[in-house]
Amino acid sequence: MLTPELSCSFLGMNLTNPLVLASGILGTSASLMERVALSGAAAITAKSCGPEARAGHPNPVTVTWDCGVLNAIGLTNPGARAEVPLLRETKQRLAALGVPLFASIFAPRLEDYGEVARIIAEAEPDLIEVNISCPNVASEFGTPFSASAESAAAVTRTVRKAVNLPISIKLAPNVPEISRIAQAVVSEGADAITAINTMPAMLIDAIAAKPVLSNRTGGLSGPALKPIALRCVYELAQVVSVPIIGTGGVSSGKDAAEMLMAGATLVGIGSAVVRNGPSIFNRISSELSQFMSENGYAQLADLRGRALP
Amino acid sequence: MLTPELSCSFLGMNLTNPLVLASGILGTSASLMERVALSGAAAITAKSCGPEARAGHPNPVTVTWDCGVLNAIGLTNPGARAEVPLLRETKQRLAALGVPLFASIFAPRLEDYGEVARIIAEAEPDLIEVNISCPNVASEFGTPFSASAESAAAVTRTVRKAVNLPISIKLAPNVPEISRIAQAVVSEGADAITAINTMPAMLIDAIAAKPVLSNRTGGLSGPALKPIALRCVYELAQVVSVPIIGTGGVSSGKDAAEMLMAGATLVGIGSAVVRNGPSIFNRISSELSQFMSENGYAQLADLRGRALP
Amino acid sequence: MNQAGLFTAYRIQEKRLENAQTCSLLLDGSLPDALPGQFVMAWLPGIDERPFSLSDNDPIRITVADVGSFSHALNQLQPGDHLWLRGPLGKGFMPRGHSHLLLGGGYGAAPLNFLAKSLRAQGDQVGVCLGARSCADLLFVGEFESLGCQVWLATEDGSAGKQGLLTALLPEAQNALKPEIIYACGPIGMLLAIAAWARTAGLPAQLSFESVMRCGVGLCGSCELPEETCQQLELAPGFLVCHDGPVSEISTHRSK
Amino acid sequence: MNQAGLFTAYRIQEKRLENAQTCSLLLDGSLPDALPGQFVMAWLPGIDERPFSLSDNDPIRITVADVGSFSHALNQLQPGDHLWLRGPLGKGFMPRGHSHLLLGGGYGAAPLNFLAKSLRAQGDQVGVCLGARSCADLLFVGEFESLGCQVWLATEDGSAGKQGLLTALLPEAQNALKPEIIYACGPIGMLLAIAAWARTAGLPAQLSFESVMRCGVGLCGSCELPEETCQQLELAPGFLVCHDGPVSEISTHRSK
Ligand SMILES: Cc1cc2nc3c(=O)[nH]c(=O)nc-3n(C[C@H](O)[C@H](O)[C@H](O)COP(=O)(O)OP(=O)(O)OC[C@H]3O[C@@H](n4cnc5c(N)ncnc54)[C@H](O)[C@@H]3O)c2cc1C
Ligand SMILES: Cc1cc2nc3c(=O)[nH]c(=O)nc-3n(C[C@H](O)[C@H](O)[C@H](O)COP(=O)(O)OP(=O)(O)OC[C@H]3O[C@@H](n4cnc5c(N)ncnc54)[C@H](O)[C@@H]3O)c2cc1C
Ligand SMILES: Cc1cc2nc3c(=O)[nH]c(=O)nc-3n(C[C@H](O)[C@H](O)[C@H](O)COP(=O)(O)O)c2cc1C
Ligand SMILES: Cc1cc2nc3c(=O)[nH]c(=O)nc-3n(C[C@H](O)[C@H](O)[C@H](O)COP(=O)(O)O)c2cc1C
Ligand code: FES
Ligand code: FES
Repeated sequence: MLTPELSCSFLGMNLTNPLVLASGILGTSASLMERVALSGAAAITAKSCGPEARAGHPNPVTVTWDCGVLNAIGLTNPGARAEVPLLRETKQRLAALGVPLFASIFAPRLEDYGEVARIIAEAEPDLIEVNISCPNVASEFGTPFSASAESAAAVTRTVRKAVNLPISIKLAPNVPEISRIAQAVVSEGADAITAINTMPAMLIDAIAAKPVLSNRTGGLSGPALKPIALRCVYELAQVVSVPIIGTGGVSSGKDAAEMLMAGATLVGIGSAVVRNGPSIFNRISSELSQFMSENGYAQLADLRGRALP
Repeated sequence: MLTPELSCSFLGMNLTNPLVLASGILGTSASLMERVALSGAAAITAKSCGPEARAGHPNPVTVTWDCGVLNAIGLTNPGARAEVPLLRETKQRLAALGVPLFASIFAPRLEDYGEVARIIAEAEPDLIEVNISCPNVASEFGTPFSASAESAAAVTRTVRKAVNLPISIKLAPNVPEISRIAQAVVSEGADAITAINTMPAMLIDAIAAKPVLSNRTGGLSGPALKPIALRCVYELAQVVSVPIIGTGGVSSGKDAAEMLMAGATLVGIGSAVVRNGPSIFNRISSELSQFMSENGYAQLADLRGRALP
Repeated sequence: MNQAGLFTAYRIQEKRLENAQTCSLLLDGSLPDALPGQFVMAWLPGIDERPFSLSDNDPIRITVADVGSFSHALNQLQPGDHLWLRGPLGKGFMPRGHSHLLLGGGYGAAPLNFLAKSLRAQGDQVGVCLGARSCADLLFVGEFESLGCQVWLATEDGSAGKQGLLTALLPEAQNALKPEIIYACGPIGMLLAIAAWARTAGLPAQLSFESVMRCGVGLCGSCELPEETCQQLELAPGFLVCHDGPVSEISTHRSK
Repeated sequence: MNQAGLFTAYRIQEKRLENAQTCSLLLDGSLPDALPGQFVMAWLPGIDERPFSLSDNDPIRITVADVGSFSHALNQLQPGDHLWLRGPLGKGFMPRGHSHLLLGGGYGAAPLNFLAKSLRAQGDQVGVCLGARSCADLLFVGEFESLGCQVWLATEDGSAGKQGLLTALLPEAQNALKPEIIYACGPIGMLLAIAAWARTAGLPAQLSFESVMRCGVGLCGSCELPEETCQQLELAPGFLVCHDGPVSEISTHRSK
């Protein structure tokens, strides 16, 4: 059996495989991000950071079950200024491994996005992912910018003006037409799309008669999100030409293959580290490699978009 | 232990328990709907019907797994005219059991909703549920009316004008702010809200390198939808005063209790019939009864909205 | 994780021509928990998906009569090709006693082959009556015989066995075998005739039904048996072939 | 369905005062698969959620020192009250050999109680060194003794056992017990001292760490041990207490 080629290029970067650590999972320190890179992630996305430091929500912030993960961490971060040295250190360590670093930013107000992007750009990440879709701060920030093509485009324009680095806009699943939103951000200069963020959800403990998370609502990820993510990526791949970081519920090589077939260029992975730990990246890439050789795919390009009409 | 009271009233109707058969599940014939009523459903929603007969999508139309069901039946129905005698016959049989019948209607164009409602009203169902949120006909009908408060309100106005029967508007989860849409339809005279319909999703078969459903995309229901449905109902219950038929992923008495605690007046059940069959209704109601007595709830009113802030 | 409701891709290991218009596809996997009488939904991407009885479970085997578009596509498959299945689905046969009479019309013989194999494996006495249009349409005659079943044949044109319908074989088979129970699979007309006979003979009867299947898991309602059929067979109304069946035991107490 | 990541509501069966500021809560359920050293996330709706080591698994038991807001709330609970847990989480102790030395500082004795019980159940030799501020702060002394463990005590004020820190007990315990391996739980300072001693003594050592926990399942990164700590203990950087720990064996080959 041929040994397939897993390496791929993304916005001019060369990755050893298509697997990216999704934002918010273990992206809080240089040592952790280095560990995930050493565990087989070909690119690393840092935890989202905003204009000011945030402690995040009180516990409980996460519950997990076979069908997924529900979380409302609440964008815990040290604030953009403090994030810069952390990202610089991380970038240095990852560079030694040939692994690109994606920063991730958010902001409560449109104006802040430019400023946060400008600060973070000082750390020279390989890409800035713009999180306009965190479902867990709506009570503080109001409706996410991912809600409409107009607001999503406005954020993109602001960040595009602020920095010359490649930017990817991270979209939310709870919209009627995700492709309209993607077209709007691409027309404002987004270099890539990350799809998708978590789906707003809630679990209630019947005995407590209360929501389980302290934030009440949270974001659904993991296996339950996979069919939603595949559908979003499948729709986006038909209307935008920029690369897509397909993210949601991928926990096996077969899942990754399906995400690529739906049109993703890279595959984001987050919740799958539960129970498996960072080593899940090595496992998924070897499973993907095995799937490709068993089914006669020599390279990722042969998989990409294969399920599209 | 006290034996709790499961009966409840809904828009003036008296139900023996809060469990309703959701639209599209076994709602295709008088004999099937009678069977489900005999199996413990306190109200029955018929399969959605539209202006013309539809064969629906070719197979495969459904796949199921532990986390849920993905379906794209494609609104198979005989058309409103042919539906009337079917509903009449059903209503007669259900009346004998003291079980109300909810009709369900859809239409490709705004204008058609009034006409379909008028025709269906001839069968004198106890309520007309207005399905503006089927995700499986977008390729034919375009974006569902559930996508915006404006279009949802327009449909509500049309149906409200057309019939004097109680109407419930069935909302979709893939919107940024379901509560805005609910407020809009209530202000146009909706007597109730049904939340939620399935979440647009897709499964891809990696070996076939194709979407599994013939319609490519489908609607996600079952366990994976439960946290999304709970969150939607929880948000709606805080902004509308009309009763909510909370629907999505309920498959146990505890699930039903959680849905009531989120603010639902009735609990819709569909996917849970997979593997269990219609008898799941009897099981869920007895589980709910047991949960209530174990936790000291004498009646449904004591549960309802209990998880709200 | 219950995978029965998702498709699994198998490869065709062997293709057997059972008769002029029917082939068996033997796959590179088994369904250890499957019961005779249960079915699978077979999918060919881009073509269609239809229910088929398991004619064996180890290896998985389905037997397909080329009667139309999808069954024709299945008959075109060759060893090495992929075939996608979800299942096993539905309720299978529930054997009782130690002397069994199996009645198969057309490809209705398919699930009976699986059933006969498992009954013979436990040393039970098995008789099989097969009916078809003509000799060339009969299925599994050799296999039933090599399993050690007593076999009776009926063809409409008399080209093999008794001339006429399968039901014509029943008295003889009953006398020879003294069965404690009968199992039947075939066209609805045949099933109704067998039910009537079983009542007069006072024999318990398990029938395998067909209908149009879509979801295959009890959601869509498309496989419901007509109400009249349910009445004729004294089945509770709203019978779902995919969930309550395909196999169901009908009451055959001498009610008439 | 893996439920370990969702909350289960238990009722408190029994509340035991272990010392002036510490109580054990015994619940109306068991966690048969839980290993000594594993922890649970304990939740009181509307209050907070924190990690606690299992001090026993059948019935479930946690032992809580009243040091702050949440632990105080737990100490107020009474039999019949509900307590919500998710878990067991993390990696527990991995016993080796047949002679074991357990070292507990403060409520670090909690997981050691569970460990000693299971080691004694298989007839192994178990010694326990306990350290605390004063006599009144010691935990489980009686239980360890009634399990048949050899117990050494150290208190900072000398009100019980040797005056000083737990580490002062190590040479004596080693001579008396000749342990093949040591297990320790307590404040980080104590763990570092024990690690250094284990290296010189050339004894394998399994340490149970603490840190701020949020997700408890290896997602959020908040429980990462400081990089310096990892260096001092020769642990791979990026050590997650909830996923790689709480318990981890450190390399104690005589490197220095
Ligand atoms: C529970 C169950 C088990 C089944 N098991 C088997 C099996 O083991 N082997 C098998 O070959 N089929 C079996 N079938 C039937 C199978 O699912 C298809 O209906 C059949 O293959 C015809 O599909 P088609 O697309 O080829 O024909 P279609 O295109 O649907 O029909 C083409 C022509 O064939 C006729 N036709 C359709 N279905 C049948 C039929 N069942 N018998 C005779 N003529 C028919 C039609 O009337 C039409 O004239 C089973 C059906 C069910 C519900
Ligand atoms: C894996 C793990 C296992 C644990 N097992 C146990 C256990 O078995 N029993 C137990 O009682 N606790 C245990 N803890 C600690 C527990 O999770 C809480 O941190 C502790 O109960 C304090 O929480 P609090 O809200 O009461 O105090 P806080 O309000 O958080 O703090 C109040 C005061 O107490 C001090 N304080 C906080 N934590 C500690 C501590 N751990 N020791 C001493 N002082 C502290 C703070 O510095 C502060 O001054 C464990 C922690 C981890 C990570
Ligand atoms: C615990 C947790 C924290 C997350 N934090 C962030 C975040 O800070 N920024 C962001 O853009 N996405 C965040 N996400 C969303 C993930 O990046 C990802 O989009 C989502 O979880 C779907 O992927 P998965 O199913 O592989 O986890 C978070 C997800 C989880 C589970
Ligand atoms: C097979 C199937 C068919 C459905 N058909 C309809 C329909 O015709 N009209 C409608 O309003 N909802 C339809 N739905 C959605 C359900 O009514 C319900 O809103 C959804 O499945 C969530 O509930 P559940 O998780 O209990 O299934 C269908 C769902 C399924 C699974
Ligand atoms: S095929 Fe859908 S209910 Fe039987
Ligand atoms: S507590 Fe979140 S990673 Fe350990």
